[in-house]
Amino acid sequence: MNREVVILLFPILAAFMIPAGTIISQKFGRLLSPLAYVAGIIYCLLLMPMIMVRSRSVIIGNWLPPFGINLFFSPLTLGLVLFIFLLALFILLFDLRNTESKKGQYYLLFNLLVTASAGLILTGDLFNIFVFLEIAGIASFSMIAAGRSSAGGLSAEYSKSAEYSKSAQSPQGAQSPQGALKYLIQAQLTTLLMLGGIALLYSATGVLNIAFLSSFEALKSSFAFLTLLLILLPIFLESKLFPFNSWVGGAYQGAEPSLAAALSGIAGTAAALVLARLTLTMMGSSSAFAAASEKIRVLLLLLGAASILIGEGAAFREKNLKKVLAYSSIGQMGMVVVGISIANTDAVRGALFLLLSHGAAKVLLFLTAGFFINKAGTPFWKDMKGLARRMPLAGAFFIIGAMALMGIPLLSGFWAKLELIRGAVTAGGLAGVAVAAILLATILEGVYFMRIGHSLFEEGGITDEGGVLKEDKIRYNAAYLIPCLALALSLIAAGLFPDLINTWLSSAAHELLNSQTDYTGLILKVGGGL
Amino acid sequence: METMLFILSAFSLILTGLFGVLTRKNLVKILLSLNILETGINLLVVSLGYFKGGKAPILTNSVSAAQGINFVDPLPQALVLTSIVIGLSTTALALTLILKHFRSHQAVEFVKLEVNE
Amino acid sequence: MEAAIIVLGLIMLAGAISVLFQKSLKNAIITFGIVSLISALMFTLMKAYDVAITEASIGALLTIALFFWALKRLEEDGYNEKK
Amino acid sequence: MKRNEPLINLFGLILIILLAVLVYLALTDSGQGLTMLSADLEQRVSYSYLLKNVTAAGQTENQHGQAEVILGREDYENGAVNIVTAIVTDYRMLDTFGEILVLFAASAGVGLLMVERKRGKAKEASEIVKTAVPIIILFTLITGFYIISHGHLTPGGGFPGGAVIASAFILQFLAFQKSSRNKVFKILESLAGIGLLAMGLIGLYLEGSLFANFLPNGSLGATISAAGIMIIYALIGIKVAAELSSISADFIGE
Repeated sequence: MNREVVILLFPILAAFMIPAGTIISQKFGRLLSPLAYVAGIIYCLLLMPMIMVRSRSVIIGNWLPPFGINLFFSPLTLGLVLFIFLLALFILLFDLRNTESKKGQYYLLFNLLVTASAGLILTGDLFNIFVFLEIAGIASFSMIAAGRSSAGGLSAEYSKSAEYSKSAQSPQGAQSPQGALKYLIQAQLTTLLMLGGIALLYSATGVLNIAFLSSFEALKSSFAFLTLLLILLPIFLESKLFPFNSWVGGAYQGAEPSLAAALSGIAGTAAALVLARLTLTMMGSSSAFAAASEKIRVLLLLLGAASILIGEGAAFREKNLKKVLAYSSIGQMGMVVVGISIANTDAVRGALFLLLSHGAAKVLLFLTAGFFINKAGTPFWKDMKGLARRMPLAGAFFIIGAMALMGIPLLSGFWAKLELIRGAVTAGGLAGVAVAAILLATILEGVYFMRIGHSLFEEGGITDEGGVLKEDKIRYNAAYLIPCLALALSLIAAGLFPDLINTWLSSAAHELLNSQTDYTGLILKVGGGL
Repeated sequence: METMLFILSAFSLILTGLFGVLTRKNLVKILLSLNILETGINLLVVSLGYFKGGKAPILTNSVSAAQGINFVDPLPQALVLTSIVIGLSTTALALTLILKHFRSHQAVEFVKLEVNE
Repeated sequence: MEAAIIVLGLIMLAGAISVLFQKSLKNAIITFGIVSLISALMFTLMKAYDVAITEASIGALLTIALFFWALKRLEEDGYNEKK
Repeated sequence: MKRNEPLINLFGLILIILLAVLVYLALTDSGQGLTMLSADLEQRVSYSYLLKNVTAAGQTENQHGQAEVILGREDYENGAVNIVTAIVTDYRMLDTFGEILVLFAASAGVGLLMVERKRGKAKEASEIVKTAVPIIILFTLITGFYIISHGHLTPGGGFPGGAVIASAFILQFLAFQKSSRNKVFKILESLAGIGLLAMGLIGLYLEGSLFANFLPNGSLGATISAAGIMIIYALIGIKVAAELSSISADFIGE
């Protein structure tokens, strides 16, 4: 029985039930979706002991690879699916109380986004990656464009206030379709080119399965480089790598905080894993792409280092709190990409650790930022003076998330960056550039998060003007507290006891770096071969 | 030779579409260029499965006795079926976004938005 | 066969280029429809009948219809091509 | 912001020519190794689809020791004569399922985002249209069902068939300006989707993997054969028709 595959079906079933369900009640989607993830998480935990012992290639339709499509369940993939399901549950819990008017279709699309991300993590087939990328893309464009205003998730008071009508008159008030359109055009362009690359690769080898492709005889150097570049383009875009990240600002500004959290935490994690799967498992130890893999690695390293600096630099200058977080995402994903491109055990362990740490911290930060924006009625952090004084717990969450991103000792980001830098130093050579970029980025992050934190805890400020923040408005609700508390505690726990996920990290890095024994071998043994 | 001609015409469409996406500023034109690019990619994918003298991949009495050698490759065709439907979905969504964009900015071009404040 | 491919390919290329440079959106959409239909013809030449049917019904017909409905709505909202 | 059109065009042209040259060089490189089109049909996975010997069940050999497929023989892999259909609905069903999710997402997205129509109702259709349209709709529907139900034998199947059925509904919108059927479409969307999942799960329960074919294949080439594929294509057709109709209804407006 290949019953591991059921894990993908929980969110799909929820999505399928929503169109009919919304006829009964508009709340149907909002209430049903969290249940799907609770079920999914329980199922994940049930599978975990078995998968930790032995990875499994799960087939669809009883056709063995390379003839059919396979999903690969290993500690790495199942762990990441569990991670994104947890993040999805937290985000939905946050939405449960903090949004009044989201339609049923929004939750349908959210479920499809999570499904596609989980599918991207699990699948072992190139064309399947293309299909899942398209699902994730269409779901995210729609949800971004559905954002209610540029600030996203603003309170009712603010939308009536003078400041809002001023900004609504300037084009900024309704800019969400523009951000989504830019994202759509770029994403569509690159995914179409990816399809061309996949077809070229198929015409050279006759298979679409990643494991089979990697064990093929050698491709011509220039041909391999061309197809790999075409195939990697949309993944560069999704992981916000340097020349492909011009959509980030507009899209994240348009998105509501909970959606921004999902894009950064869930879709970003999936994109990074696909990048690792293609560049490490498919190109890594294989003969097929041997001629081009070195060039691609150098390209990745340089682009990663560039996006670290550009992302953190943009975040440094930004005044809109959500965009600060979005730009810092570019930098953090750059670090993950650098770790993947260096491809030694330490660097890959660091990259995976950073991926988890960044995902959790970003969701925490976006949810808290949404909370702040909602209370303060403004998207700009300079106008939030003294907000954290009135709400010390939320302020503490923000500081914990920011410190985890920076890599302050005793928080998860520290160990991640440490291992990453250790790996880069071991590799030597060009990786030195990456070390410099990471260190510089850490300083930049420190400065801008310090400024924001200082502003949040400053005396006076927002409470004095206009009375926007009434006494009864600062009460927390459980929908905000439970997810954020869980995320903050897990960041601290991973920082204090990094050994907790050591076993997982080791086996995950081992799988990515030793594809012959841990990935390709398993699938080839099950599949018949040509 | 025939395959090469098919591939060549596919590439010419792909490059035209790419040119359009890069240089047009009317959003509807950009979307049309993307559709041209998509048509080109679809042609490329199918032409990579074309073999000269190949038959349509449908088993009939006259061909099933032979060993199935002179068929064209059915797999790229299946992939293109998927790609066409995906193209329609994106086009529909993009047009909806363009309509929404026009409502808020009275323009079918990207407008330069004022930076914060 | 070769001649047919060359002629169809050239017509498609000319159509595609004229889509980009036409002033009127309506004409551009119609030209794109023609390009799409010729590509369906190309698919039949490549013995991809399934693809040809799908391209004709979904890729050409429905896509063009969507473009026209959207253009009509744009005009209702005050979009003017001559401006 | 002023744009210099000719300059941008020239720049784009140079860039495109550069790209074309680079791609040409990459594809015609004289180095060692595999390159575009270096896999013949025999070396591709499709060869086994065409011979229906992926699992070697029901396969026969002729006197030369080569695999042979005979029309009318029972219980070949999935019973579909049209190999493209066999790939779409069986060998690579997960892709098709994903494709349905894409269309599903697009229809939800269009429904979520479509702006209200400003102008009032369009003018009534004339009497002639009102009498002619139901007849046309009937024929369109019959064609659609034919295309869907013969997907395993002839070109066509769930997607074009669904589009044809949707075009019947579009005609109906255009002629009578009614889109009150939206609720029906939503329920159909949900039911067809859940039906597809149920097909997959029954396959998982009975045959041990998601979307495995658990129904008899019938004899190759018969009208009623390839039972699993027929049911899957029917469900896909319903779902596609419902989604395309609701997208169109959103575009046409009230």
